[in-house]
Amino acid sequence: MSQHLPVLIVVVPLLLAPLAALVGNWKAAWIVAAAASWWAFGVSIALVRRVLAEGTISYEIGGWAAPYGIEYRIDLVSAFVAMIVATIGAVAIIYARTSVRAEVSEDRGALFYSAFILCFTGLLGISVTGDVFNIFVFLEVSSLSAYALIAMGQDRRALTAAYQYLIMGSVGATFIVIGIGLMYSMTGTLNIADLAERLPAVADNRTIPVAFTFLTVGITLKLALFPLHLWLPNAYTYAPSAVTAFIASTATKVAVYLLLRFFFTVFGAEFSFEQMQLDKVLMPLALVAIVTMSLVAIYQDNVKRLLAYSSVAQIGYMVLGISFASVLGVTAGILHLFNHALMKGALFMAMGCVMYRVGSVRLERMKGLGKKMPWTMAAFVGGGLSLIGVPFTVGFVSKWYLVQAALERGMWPVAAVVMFGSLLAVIYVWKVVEVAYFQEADPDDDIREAPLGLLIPTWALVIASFYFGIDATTTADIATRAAEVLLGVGP
Amino acid sequence: MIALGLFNYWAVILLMMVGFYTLIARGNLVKKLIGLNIFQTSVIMLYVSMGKVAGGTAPILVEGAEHVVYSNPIPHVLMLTAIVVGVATTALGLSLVVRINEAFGTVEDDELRDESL
Amino acid sequence: MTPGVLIATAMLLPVAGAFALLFWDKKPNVREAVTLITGAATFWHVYQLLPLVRSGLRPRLDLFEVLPGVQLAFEVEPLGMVFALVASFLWPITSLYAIGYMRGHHEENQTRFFFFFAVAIAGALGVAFSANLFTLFAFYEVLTLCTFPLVTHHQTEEAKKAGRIYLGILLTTSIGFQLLAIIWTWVLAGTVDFTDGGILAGTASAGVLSAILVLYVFGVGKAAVMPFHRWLPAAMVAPTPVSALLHAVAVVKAGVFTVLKVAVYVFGIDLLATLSATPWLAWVAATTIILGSLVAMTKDNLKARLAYSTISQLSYIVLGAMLANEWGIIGGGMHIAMHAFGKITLFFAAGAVMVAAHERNISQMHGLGRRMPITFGAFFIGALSIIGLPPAGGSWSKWFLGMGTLEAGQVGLLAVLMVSSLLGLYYLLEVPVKAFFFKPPADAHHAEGIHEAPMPMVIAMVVTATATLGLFLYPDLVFELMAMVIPGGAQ
Amino acid sequence: MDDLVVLRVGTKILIPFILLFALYVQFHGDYGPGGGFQAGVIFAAAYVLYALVFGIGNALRVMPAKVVYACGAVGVMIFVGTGFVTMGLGGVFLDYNVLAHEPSHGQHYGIIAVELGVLVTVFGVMVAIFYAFAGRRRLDP
Repeated sequence: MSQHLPVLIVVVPLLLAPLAALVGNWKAAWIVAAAASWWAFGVSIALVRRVLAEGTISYEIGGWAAPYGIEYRIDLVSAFVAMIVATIGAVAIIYARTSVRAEVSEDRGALFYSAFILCFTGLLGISVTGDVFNIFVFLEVSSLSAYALIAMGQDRRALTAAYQYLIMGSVGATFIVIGIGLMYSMTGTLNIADLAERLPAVADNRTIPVAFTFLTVGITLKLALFPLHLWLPNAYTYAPSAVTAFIASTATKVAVYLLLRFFFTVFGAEFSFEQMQLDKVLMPLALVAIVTMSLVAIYQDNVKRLLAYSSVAQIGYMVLGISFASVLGVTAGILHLFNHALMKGALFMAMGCVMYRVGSVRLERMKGLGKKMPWTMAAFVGGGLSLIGVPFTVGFVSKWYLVQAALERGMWPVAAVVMFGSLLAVIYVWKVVEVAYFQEADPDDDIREAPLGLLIPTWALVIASFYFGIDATTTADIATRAAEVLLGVGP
Repeated sequence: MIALGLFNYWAVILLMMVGFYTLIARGNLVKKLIGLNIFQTSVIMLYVSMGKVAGGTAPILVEGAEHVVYSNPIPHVLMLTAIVVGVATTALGLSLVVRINEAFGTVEDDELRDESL
Repeated sequence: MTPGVLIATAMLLPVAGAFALLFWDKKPNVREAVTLITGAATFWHVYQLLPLVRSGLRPRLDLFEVLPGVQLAFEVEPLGMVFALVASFLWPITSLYAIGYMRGHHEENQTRFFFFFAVAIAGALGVAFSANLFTLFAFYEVLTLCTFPLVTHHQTEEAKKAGRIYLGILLTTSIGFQLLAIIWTWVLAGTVDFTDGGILAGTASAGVLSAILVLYVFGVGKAAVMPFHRWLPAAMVAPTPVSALLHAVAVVKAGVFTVLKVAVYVFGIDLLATLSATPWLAWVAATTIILGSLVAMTKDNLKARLAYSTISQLSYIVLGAMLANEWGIIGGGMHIAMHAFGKITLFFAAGAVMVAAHERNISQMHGLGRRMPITFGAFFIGALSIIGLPPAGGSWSKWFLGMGTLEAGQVGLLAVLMVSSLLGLYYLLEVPVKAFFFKPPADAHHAEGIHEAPMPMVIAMVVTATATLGLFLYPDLVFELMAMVIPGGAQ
Repeated sequence: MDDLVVLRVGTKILIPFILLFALYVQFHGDYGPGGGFQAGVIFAAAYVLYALVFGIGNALRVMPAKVVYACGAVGVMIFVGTGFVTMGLGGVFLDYNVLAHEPSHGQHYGIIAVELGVLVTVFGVMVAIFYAFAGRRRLDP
C-alpha cells in the first residue's frame, strides 16, 4: 500500500471524480468529493514525511522502467506543492458545501463537484509526475475543469471570463507543448531526470534556447506573471467563491512549480540564469508586477477583483524570489507559495462569506459589516495583516526571506521595492477595513453572520496563517531543503 | 537549400502564424476558437513530422524481418493525447460561446466589452 | 516564581485582564475593578524583576524559534527595566484616571476601550523585554495595531482621517525602513540578538552602517523624528487617557526606547561614535526639538500643544542616543522616565479641564485655576519637569544630556537644549499662569458651577505630580539602572 | 426526414457495419494499430449518424442523455479500476503483467480493459457533446 502512495494521490481522486458525476445528487457528490480531497490531503502529508525521511521517491507506472515508461517522481519540491494543493483542496471542499449551494444551481451540483475533483487531480498530477508530457496532460485536465468551474459563476460575465481564460490558457499550454516537443526532438526523452542529464550535451544547439523561450512564455502565461496576467482578474472575480478560493491558492502556485521544475531541474540553474539570463527578464517583470498591480488593486471597488490584482502582485514576489536563483531567493519563493496560498485562500473565503449574506462583494455594499459580520471581517483583517506582512503572520516570514535574499545580493533597491509593495498592501487592505468598520450600515439591511459551514474553513486558514507565521521553522526548513534540491547544492 | 529541406517546419510555422493571427486579430469568439484550433493543429504537425524517420515504415512489428527502419511512434502517440485535449478545449470553448450568445445576445468581442461594462 | 515565569506573567496579565473584561461587559464596576487589579498585579510582577536586574542579572525567557535562528525571546536588561517600570506603574494610575474620565465624558464602547488599552500595555511590555530585534519589531507592530482602535475610538470622520495618518506613518516607517534595517542587520551580522557592545561592528563599511543607522532612526516612526511626526498630533483625537498613557508614555517611549536600544546593543556606542551619520542625525533631532517647540507655541488647543511638546521632548532622547557617549545614553534613558511622569501629569490635567469645564483651548482657560487649583497645580509641576527646572525630575535628565553634548564637543547642541528650555518655559508655563492670574474672558460660560474633576482623576494627577517631584529628590534608581547599560559603568 | 427513404435504408444498413468496425478497431488495439479512442469515435459516429437521420428524439429514446453522461464517467472508472486491480494483484499501477499467468497474456488483457474504458468514455463524451449542441433550442430571432 505505502509504496503505491505516489500514484494513489492522483488516481483515487481520478476514480472518484466520475463517481461524483454519476451519483447525480449534489449531497452524495459532495461526500465523494470530500472523500477524494481528504484522501489526497492525508496521502500528501504522508508523502512529505516520507520524502523528508528517505529522499526522492520514484514510482514507475505500469512497471516500465524510468526513461521509457512514465515515472512519478516525488522530491521535496513536488511533495511540498502537492501538500499545498491538497491542503487547500481539503479546506475548500468543506467550504464549498455551503457556498456552492448558494451560488450554483442545484442540478449542476454534482457536475460541479466532479469538475472540482478533476481540477484538483490535475493539479496534484502536475506536481507528482516526472514526465514532461504528462505534465502537459495534467495541466490541461486541471485547466479545462477550471474553465468549466469558473463558467459556473452567477454573474453572466463569468462566461466571458472563462472564455478569455480558455483562450489564453490554451495558448499557454500549446506554447508549453511546443517547448516540450523541441526538447524531445533534441534529446529523445520526456523524462525530467533524463532530460536534465541529456540537455547539457546539446545545449549549444539553437533549438534548446528556442524551446526554453517557448516554455518561458507558456509558463509565465499560466502563472499570470505581469504582463500576461490579463485573464486572471476577471476569472477570479466572477467565479463562484469556493472556486476562487481554491484556484487562487493552487492553480498559479502549481504554475510557479512548473517554473521551478523546468528552469532548475530540467535546464539547470546555470543554463537558465547564466546562459539564458532569465533573471534579467523575470526580475524587472516581477518588480513591475509588485508595484503596478498593487497600485491597480488600490483603485478597485469590487473586493474580489482587488484581491485578484493583489494576487498578481504576490505572484511577482514569488517570481522575484526565484529570479535571484540563490538558495535564499528560491526558499523565499517556495515559502511564499505556501504562505500566499494560506492567506489568499482565507481572504477569498471571507469574501465568499460576504457574498453568501450580502450577495455582492462591491465595496459600497460592505458598509458596516464589521459589526454585522464580526467573525467574517475579523478573518479578512487577519488575512489582510498577513498580506501586509505584519509579524506573527505568514506574510512576514515570506518578506523576511525575500528581503534577505535581495540584500544578500546587495540589491537593496529591490528590497526597498518589496517593502514598498507591502505599504501598498496596507492601503488596499485598509480601504476595505475602513468601509467595513467606519461606515454605518443601512439600518434596514438584515445581514447576519455567515453560517458556521463557511466560517470554520475560513478560520482554519486564518489560524494556519498565524500558526505558520509564529512557528515558521518547519516550513522554512522544508523550503530551504527544497531550494537546495532544486539548485543541486543540498546533501 | 537547407532551408527548403526543412519545408515541413516552414509549413508548421506558417500554420502557427495563421492560427495565432486569427486568434488575436479576430473579434468573433467562434473565429478565435478556429484560430486556436489551427494553432494547435500546427503543433500536431510539428510533432508528427518530427517523428518521421526518412525511409521508415509505420511502427508496426513486421514479423520475421530484421533491420526494418521504423518511424518513431512516440510523437504520434503523444499527439493522440494532444488531439483529445484539443477536442475537449474546442468543445468547452464552443459551449461557452453558445452560452455567451444566450446571455449577451452576441459573440462579437467589441460588443461584449460594451455589454460587460 | 522563576524570572522567566515572572516575565511571562507580567506580559500575560494585561492580556488575561483584557479578556476578563469582555465577560463583565455589562457591569462597569466589576469591569473597572478588574482593570485596576490587573494593573496593580502587573506592576507588582514587573517590580519583582527589579532586584534581579539591580544585582546584575539578566532574567531571560526563550519561547520558541519563529524562523530558523530567530527566536521569540525576552531578556530584561536595565534599559528595558526602566521602560517597563514606568509603563506598568502608570498603567493602573491611568486606568484610575480613565474611569473618571470615561464616565465623566459619557464615552461609548468603554469595554472595547479598556480591552485594547490593556492589550497595548502588554505590547509595550513586550517591546521593553524583547531580547532581539525580531521580538522588538513584532511587539512594536502589535502596539501599533492595537492602539489603532483607540485612536479611532469615536469613529467619526475626523477619527477616521486621524487613524489613516496614524497607521499610515507608523506602518510606512516600520515596514519600509525599520524592517529593512533589521533584515539588513541579520544579513550582515547573522544575529539579531541584543548584545552588549553591539553586533554590527566590523561587518560592513562605514557607509553601509550609516545607511542602516539612518533607516533605524527614521524607521522608528514612534520616536516622531521630523518629518515622520505627523501621526502624533493626529492621534490626539483619541480620548485623553489614551493620549496620556499611550502617546506620552507607552507608544512614543517604545519608539525612543527602540532607538536607544539599537544604539547601545546593536551598534554599540563605540561604533556609533565613528559613523558619519551620527552627528548628522543628532542635528536632525535638534531641529525637531526646536521646530516642535516652535509649533507648540502656535497651538491654542491644549492637547495639540502638548503633542508638539512631546515631539520635541522625544527628540531629546534620540539626541541622547546620537551623542554616542555614556552621558548621552544615561540622559536619554533617564528622560524616558522623567518625561513620562511629567507629560502624563500634563495630559491628566488637560483631560480634567475637558471633563470639568469642557474646554480644550488655552485661551478659554483664563481664570480657571482658581476653580481647579489642584489640576493646574499639577500642571505647573509637570511643566517644570518638562522644561527641566528644579524641583522636578526633568532637570536631571537635561543635566546629563547637557553633559553629553559637551563630552561630544557639540556646543551647538547644548545651545539647542537651552533654547528649547526657554521655549518650553513660554509655551508650557503660559497655561497655569493664565489660569491662575488672568481674568476669565467676558464670553466665558464656565464661570459658575465648575469645580475639580471627579475624584479618581484628581487622585491620579496628584500621584503623578508627586512622583515627578519625587524623581528630583531620588533619581538614584533610574541613574543606577542606566549606568548599568553603559559598558564598564559610568565614570 | 420521413421522405428520404434512400437515406434511411442506407443508414440502417451502414450502422451495424460501422459498429462492427469500431469493435474490430477496439479489439485489434492490443498489439496492433487501433484502440479505444478511435473505436470510441467510430462508435459515436455511428450513433450520431443515426441521430442525424432519425432525429434526436429517437436517439434520445435509444440512449437518454443521462446514460450518455454515465458512459463518460464509467469509462474513466474502468480505466482507473484496471489500475487498481493490478495494484490489488501485487503489481504497480497499470502493471498488466500480473493480470494473467504470464506477462504477455496479461498485457493483452490489460490493454483491452483499459482501451474498453477509453472507448466507453470517448463514446459517451462525443455523444454528450453532440447532444449538448444539437439538443439546444434555437434562440428566438
